[in-house]
Amino acid sequence: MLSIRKLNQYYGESHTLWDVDCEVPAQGCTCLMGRNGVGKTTVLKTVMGLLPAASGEIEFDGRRIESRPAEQRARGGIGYVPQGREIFPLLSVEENLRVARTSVGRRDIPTLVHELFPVLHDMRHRRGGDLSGGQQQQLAIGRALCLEPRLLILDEPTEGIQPNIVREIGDVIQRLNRDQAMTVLLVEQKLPFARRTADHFVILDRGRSVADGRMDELGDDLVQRYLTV
Amino acid sequence: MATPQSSATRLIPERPWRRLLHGDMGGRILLGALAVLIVVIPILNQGVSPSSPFHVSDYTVNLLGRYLCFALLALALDLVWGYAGILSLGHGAFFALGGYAMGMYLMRQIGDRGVYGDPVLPDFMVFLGWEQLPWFWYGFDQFWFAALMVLLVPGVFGFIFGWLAFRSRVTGVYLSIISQAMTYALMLAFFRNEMGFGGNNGLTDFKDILGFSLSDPQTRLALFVASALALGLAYLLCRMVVRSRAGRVVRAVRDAEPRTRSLGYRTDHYKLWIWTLSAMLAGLAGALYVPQVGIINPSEFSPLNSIEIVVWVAVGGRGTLYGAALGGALVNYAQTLLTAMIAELWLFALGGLFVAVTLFFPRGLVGLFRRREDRS
Amino acid sequence: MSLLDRPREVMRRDRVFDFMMPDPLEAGRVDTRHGPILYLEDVTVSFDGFRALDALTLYIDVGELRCIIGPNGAGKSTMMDVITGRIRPDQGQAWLGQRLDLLRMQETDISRAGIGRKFQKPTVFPEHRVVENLELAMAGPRGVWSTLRQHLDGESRDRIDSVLTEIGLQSAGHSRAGQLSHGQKQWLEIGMLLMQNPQVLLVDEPVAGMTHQEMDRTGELLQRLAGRHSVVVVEHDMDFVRSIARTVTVLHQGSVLAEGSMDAVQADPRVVEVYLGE
Amino acid sequence: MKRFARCMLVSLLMALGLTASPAGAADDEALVSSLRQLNEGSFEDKAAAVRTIAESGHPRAVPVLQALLDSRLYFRIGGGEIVIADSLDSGFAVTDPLSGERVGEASQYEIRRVSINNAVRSEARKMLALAGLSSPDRQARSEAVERLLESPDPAIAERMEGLVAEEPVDAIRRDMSLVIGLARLDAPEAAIRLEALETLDGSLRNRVRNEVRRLAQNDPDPTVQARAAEILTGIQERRDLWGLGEQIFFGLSAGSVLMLAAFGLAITFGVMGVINMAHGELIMLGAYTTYVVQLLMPNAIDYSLFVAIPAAFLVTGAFGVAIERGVIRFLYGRPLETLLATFGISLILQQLVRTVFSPLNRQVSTPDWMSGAIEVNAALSLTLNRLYVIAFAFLVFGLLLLLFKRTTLGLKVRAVSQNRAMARAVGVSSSRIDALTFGLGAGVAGLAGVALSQITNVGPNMGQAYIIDSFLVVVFGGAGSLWGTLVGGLSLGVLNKFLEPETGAVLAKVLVLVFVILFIQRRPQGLFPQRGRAASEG
Amino acid sequence: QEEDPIKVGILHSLSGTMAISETALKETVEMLIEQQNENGGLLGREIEPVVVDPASDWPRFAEQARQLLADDEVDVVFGTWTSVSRKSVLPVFEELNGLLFYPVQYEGEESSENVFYLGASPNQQAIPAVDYLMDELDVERFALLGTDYVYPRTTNKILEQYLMDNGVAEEDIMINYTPFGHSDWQSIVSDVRDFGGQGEKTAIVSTINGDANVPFYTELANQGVSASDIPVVAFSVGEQELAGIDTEPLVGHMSAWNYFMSAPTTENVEFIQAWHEFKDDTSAVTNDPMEAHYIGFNMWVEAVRRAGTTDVEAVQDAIIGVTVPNLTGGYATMMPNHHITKPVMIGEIQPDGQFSVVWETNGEVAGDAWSDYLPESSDIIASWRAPLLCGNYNVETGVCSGQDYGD
Ligand SMILES: Nc1ncnc2c1ncn2[C@@H]1O[C@H](COP(=O)(O)OP(=O)(O)OP(=O)(O)O)[C@@H](O)[C@H]1O
Ligand SMILES: Nc1ncnc2c1ncn2[C@@H]1O[C@H](COP(=O)(O)OP(=O)(O)OP(=O)(O)O)[C@@H](O)[C@H]1O
Ligand SMILES: NC(N)=O
Ligand SMILES: [Mg+2]
Ligand SMILES: [Mg+2]
Repeated sequence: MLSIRKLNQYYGESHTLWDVDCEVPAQGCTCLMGRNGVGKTTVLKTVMGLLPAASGEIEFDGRRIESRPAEQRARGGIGYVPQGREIFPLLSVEENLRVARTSVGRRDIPTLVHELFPVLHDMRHRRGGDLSGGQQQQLAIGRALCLEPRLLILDEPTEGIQPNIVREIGDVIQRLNRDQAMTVLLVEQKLPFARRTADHFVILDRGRSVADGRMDELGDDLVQRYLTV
Repeated sequence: MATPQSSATRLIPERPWRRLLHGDMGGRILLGALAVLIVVIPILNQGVSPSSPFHVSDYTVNLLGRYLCFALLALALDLVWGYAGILSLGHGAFFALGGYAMGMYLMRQIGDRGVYGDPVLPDFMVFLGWEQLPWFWYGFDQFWFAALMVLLVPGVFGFIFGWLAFRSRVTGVYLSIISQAMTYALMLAFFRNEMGFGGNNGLTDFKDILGFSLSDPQTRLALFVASALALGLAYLLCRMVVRSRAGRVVRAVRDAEPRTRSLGYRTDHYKLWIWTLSAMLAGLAGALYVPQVGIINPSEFSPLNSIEIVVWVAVGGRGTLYGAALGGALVNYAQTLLTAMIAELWLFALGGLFVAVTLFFPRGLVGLFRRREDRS
Repeated sequence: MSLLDRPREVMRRDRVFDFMMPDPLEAGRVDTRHGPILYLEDVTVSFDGFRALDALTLYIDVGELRCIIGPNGAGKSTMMDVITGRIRPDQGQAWLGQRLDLLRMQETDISRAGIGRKFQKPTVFPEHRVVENLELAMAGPRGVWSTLRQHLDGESRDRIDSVLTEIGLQSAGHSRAGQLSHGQKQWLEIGMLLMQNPQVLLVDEPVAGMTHQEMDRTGELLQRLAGRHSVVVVEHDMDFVRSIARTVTVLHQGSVLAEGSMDAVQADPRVVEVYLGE
Repeated sequence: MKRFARCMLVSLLMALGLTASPAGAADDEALVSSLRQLNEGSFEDKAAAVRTIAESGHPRAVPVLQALLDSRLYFRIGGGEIVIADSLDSGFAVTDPLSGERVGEASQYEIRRVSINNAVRSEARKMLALAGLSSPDRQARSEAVERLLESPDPAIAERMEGLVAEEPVDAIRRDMSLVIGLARLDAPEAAIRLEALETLDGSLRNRVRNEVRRLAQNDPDPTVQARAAEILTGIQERRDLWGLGEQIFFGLSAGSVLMLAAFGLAITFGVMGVINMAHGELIMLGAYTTYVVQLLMPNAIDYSLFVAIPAAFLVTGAFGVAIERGVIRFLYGRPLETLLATFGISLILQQLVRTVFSPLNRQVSTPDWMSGAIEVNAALSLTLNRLYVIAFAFLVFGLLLLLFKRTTLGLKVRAVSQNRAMARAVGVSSSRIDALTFGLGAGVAGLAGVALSQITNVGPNMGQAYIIDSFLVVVFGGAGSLWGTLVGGLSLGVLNKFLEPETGAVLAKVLVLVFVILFIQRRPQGLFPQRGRAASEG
Repeated sequence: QEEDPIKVGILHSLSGTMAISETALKETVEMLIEQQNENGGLLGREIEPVVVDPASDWPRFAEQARQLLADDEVDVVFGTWTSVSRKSVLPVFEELNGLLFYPVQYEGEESSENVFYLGASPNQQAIPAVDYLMDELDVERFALLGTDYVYPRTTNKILEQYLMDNGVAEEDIMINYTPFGHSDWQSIVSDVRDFGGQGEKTAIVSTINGDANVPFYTELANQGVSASDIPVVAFSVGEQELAGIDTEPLVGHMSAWNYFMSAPTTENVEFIQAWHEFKDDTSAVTNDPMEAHYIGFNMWVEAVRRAGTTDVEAVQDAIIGVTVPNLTGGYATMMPNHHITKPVMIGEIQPDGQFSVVWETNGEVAGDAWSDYLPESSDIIASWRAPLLCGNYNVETGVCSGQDYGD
């Protein structure tokens, strides 16, 4: 579904990603892992088109997309839940959802969103920025779902969300994988959640992809080596 | 003290008032250039015969002196805009207030040499049929008093405006626009003859300063040197301020005011303080400017003038003190050059320059020479 | 706007420049001889009719480590906003120790009186370097004049260095905070809180975005702080809460739903229903 | 003097009544000599000549006098022969005053206008008015009566008495009785004066008020004096009330200009956050577009505005898109630098207009349907151009509101301005939206320019005059709120107009500025602020 | 030395708010120079214009005056429009001893050795105009409307005094000032209508400047104030200002000037034709300040011829008494007070934007530097002829004061 090959990226002069390779199989959930600051978010932003790739290839659904603008990638089926929520603070909850919805030419809000996060319906007239942190996180996920993406990119989606909903999000990800053939690329620090939700993993270390495999292959040695300080 | 500290803490200067120019290449160049000017210009002006190609004419001295005043004004604006993030569209007002304070002194110096020969009243008052000097003109016959007022009037005015604005958390564009409204209101008010500042014509016809004739080349030279000194000292002062912890707080206010407040800093105090300081520097610039151009009138308050100051700073390089100073001098030099060379087309050139600078030198002209963020 | 309003506005207590006020707020002078350090009584906050806090009553003792949990939107962050003076409640009482009425104090004064906060969404000074962020947070006088003259002595430098090590950002000390990754910013926030050395620490979601091991480190850190300081932690990660919690308060719809030991709270069916899930 | 007027009047009325008879050669000769006198004599001679012409009964008398009033009467340099001339693209078309037939052309260096002054002009007007009194045309009669109201005398009153009964139009009849009443105020008998006073009660006219006041002050008869005083108070009270209405109208109209000028800025600055210093110049371009449109359709000035409005929107909108694409799009994320760049653009645009159109003001004509005023009554008339501008401002407001509320454009614009990167990540093409929005803001500025061309001068500096006020209005209203701009503009306009009579225009403006400064202290985010966590969190 | 061209500085704003008025003056001087060069130049030398743009910025006027005199070493400067710009350059001209020809009507109260005032002083424009209003139109009430700056203020002060001296009551004089570029005249026009609706014949005396005039006249027209109700006589509205207004509804309102484009003399027609050729535009208008430059330029040329040099002192000496034809059939003479003689005319606006002269003085009036109607200056005279050589000599006290930079 998505494959990243030899991706390099810079912030100004500092070289952040070094020849990153990453394969995201279709209809699965792949978890990108690594310590703080290794470049996980950077990879996701580059895939989304919010950061330019210095070199390398990004192939989505068989087509090269690294030179397409972000909005085309979004409309082409990539949904993105950023780290730090990035809600439109002065738009109401409903408007936050509708912005995304209009770019797929629809006005209604998918029922899934309200099913999953009833609070978004209750608070649809409240300004996005007024929501509590966790509510904003739910809104961010809901907004991405409004795009009905084929590839959903989630950057630490459970951050700040109450435990029962976190569990639900995990279930939904699996359901989406299964029922709607949605592919998921996830960044998650919390190992239990990652193990439960994802079926593949890719590990980054200091800007390089260092290991990948099926989730059940993720052993303690890898965790020890790459995921603890 | 040389404990094995991380290299990082060394970024914070130990004593902000020592080694002021540490790591400040631009500042060193600026001060060096000023020092050279102070020495060389008088020699080339007075010591070299007018026929020599090295002679610097009185006209040029005068022009340079004024560029220095503009540089000082730009420096003052950069302090609030570049460091505290307060975009003032009304700094011309402080400049003009300082100018008026000086103008009032110069006016009183005329004495009975005015057109109507009144020993006390300036010509325009005689003409308006006023019987006596308004109270706010008292004391301006004394230089020390006027010199004090040059700083105090803009300072107090800035303080009151800032006190009102910062206390009630007026920020961003709101502050910019009301500062513009302030200078606009002052302009209209000073246009009124009833205000007692000479109305539209303002104050002019100056003759002496401290007993020296203003048309004397030596006096002009002295004013030039005074402007250069003022700019140099102001630079050092600003440099000290921005290197101090207070300077860092001010920059924190610029970037994240609520967060600064939550750390326990009274951000309004900081803003008020730096705003007032900047207003006083602008007033000083105005005071040095007026004797060199021989007129101060309400159009100095015009909002357009204040916008131009912002443009100087942006062209020079916002957030670098020397860049702002450079911008103030250079843009004005460009204007002098262009208005004489291509009188009909100069606005195209100037406008084009502004557009080009923003597009191609996002950090202003000094961005050309500066690779990394300044190390203040 | 009547003419009278101007002078009235000028006289307003909560905004007046308090050059003249005596400053009882230096950290360490809070009177806690008689019981809790932080009292919230009957605090109600509403936004356009919606009650974010509904007659919330809460006491925090000196040296206590209190965990607060509760569903998204329960009002946990809003409670912190009230304590730090960001939001004025519609009714209720909030005191620091016996003498300081938080509701009559400005945000800055509350901070100087010894309440420090880590925000849920990390907020650092993006254009300042990491060390400068820490220096800004460092305890000490906050006035214009004193910061203007202040110099950084060796002791302060050591302190910055030790905090820098504590938060694992030694190598990033010179980078600008805006360039940090999300997790690194979280740590920097914690570091700033440490630099502030407040009596009461309000910590909103400290381990979001941290690995399991970092989480343990954070837990140890907070436990170390408790005792000398009072610590209030808001967190959704139950493993973390379990690892540090002594008393847990559950907030729901703006008021306390349950309070007690971790085990008791976890067993409470209401808490399970609204928060934990099966 | 009075007697003379009466004689003259009678003969004149007779003469005009005879216009049916064919003109003889002798009449022609008399007319020619009068015309010569019209050119060569002193102004007194000229006035006399006007009367002679009017009395001559010549069928061409009325057209010739009309031509004189319209400044179409010329003489040939050298010969002194009188002609009627109408200006052509170059030179003039010349008509013979006697026959009314076109006789050729002349250049501007060959003929000169017959010069008259206001006295001559008044005379001619009066003569034409008298002629119009019995005109079948209702408009002409109404104007004639109106005109005679200014100088009523017994002879005219007498004549009116004959006409008033036959007059079918109520309003004209009422005015006629006013003329009669006014003329009778000088009657020696107190009873007649009193009776005349009653017919004047209720009128709001200046002339009536002044005459009644004269009686109230020095009528020999105490009852007349008392009654006059009473009526005067009534008139005065009603006039004051209407005066208040007038002031509100002035305020609304000043306010609508402010808000119209500010709408574009409310979009580019308020919504997009671009400090657009070239906003004023975009307004100016809109005004110049109106000018060019009128140049292109000189014979259809009445319709030119309907062409100018879309044209100005498109032209300035295109400029806006060009500015956005060429410059501003590189500056997002550096909002303050847009100030620098747009300031540069504003200098360039100003000088461009100076170079292309000259530094002089350009003349934009007001279509007939927009000139003049609606007379609500004698004390309150609403100037039409202002009325249309008010309506236009509200129309633009309504359309913008619809656009922003009903289409997704508004939503997308706000999303882009709040978080550009994230907007793109949810599929909004930020570059398209930016260009569209800036173009829209610029286009609306252009619309303001069209409206302003109808009330103020069209010159290279006109933009400068509005930029500061526009920023002030947007900020006062609360950046980002169209409603704020509406309410802000209107209230500042009204405030200004209520202060002005007390303080004078200069101080009123200063006070309004001070008011805004103080107001912003109270409400640091304007009238319609953005509130909540989002707006305050760092 | 002989081949060097004679340099003429032109100091008029080509940008900013004053460009609207001043650009035509710059072009006038350029045209005059061109014509002079075609006729063989001056003293056998070519004349070269030096043009700068002070951009409507007063300090820049001073700067560029200095540049023209000190750097470019021009022999004479034609320039400035507003009084404040003149005041701002005055010290420079006195200090560097240059010659300035100032072409615009102004408030008087000034006479400098280095400046030649070609425009009308109040006694050459304002006073005759109100005389006309009082004598010919029987006006009894006066609304003095002006832009808030020194020229209108001074003129109105003089007029107020003059009207009161002539028995006009104080309540019959209304004075109102507006800011530069004032564009909303609704209330003021309405007030004036009220003021004029009290029965007595009323007139508006306008010293409204530049840009504010278009909206002012538009508002007059819209509120139906016609010349037969309340005539306006303006001192700053000429053909050029009218070019931007639809004059149809304004017919009959007046201006007082010393020149109108409609003057039917051969000199004038030639001047207009030359101007049209120069501008390559047959609709270009001429106006009073342009005539002033025409006169000033010719006077300077004549004085240089007489002196045989462009040397400042020599020209200053030679020019007093020089007489040249003006464009309206008379002659202009440079008086010892550096003002010139001018005819005063009242013109009424015509629908084509021209004026038709309805009244004119018998012969020329000499400009008065110091107004006789102001108590402060009634005792002051100016004469730049020996032995007085003083711009403000008080005949009472015998003291000459002020403006003594030169030496
Ligand atoms: N805007 C920026 N400018 C410069 N460097 C940056 C910028 N943003 C991130 N970096 C650097 O790039 C590296 C990778 O950052 P990134 O945000 O991708 O990390 P991450 O793996 O997502 O970490 P975390 O788990 O903390 O979210 C970090 O070292 C960070 O300091
Ligand atoms: N300014 C505001 N306007 C309207 N509603 C608000 C505002 N601030 C907070 N709220 C609402 O108040 C409630 C409490 O918010 P708060 O941030 O305190 O929740 P929280 O307990 O911290 O939740 P989380 O665990 O998700 O961070 C939420 O429902 C939020 O939407
Ligand atoms: N002199 C003038 N009109 O300012
Ligand atoms: Mg990350
Ligand atoms: Mg929260």
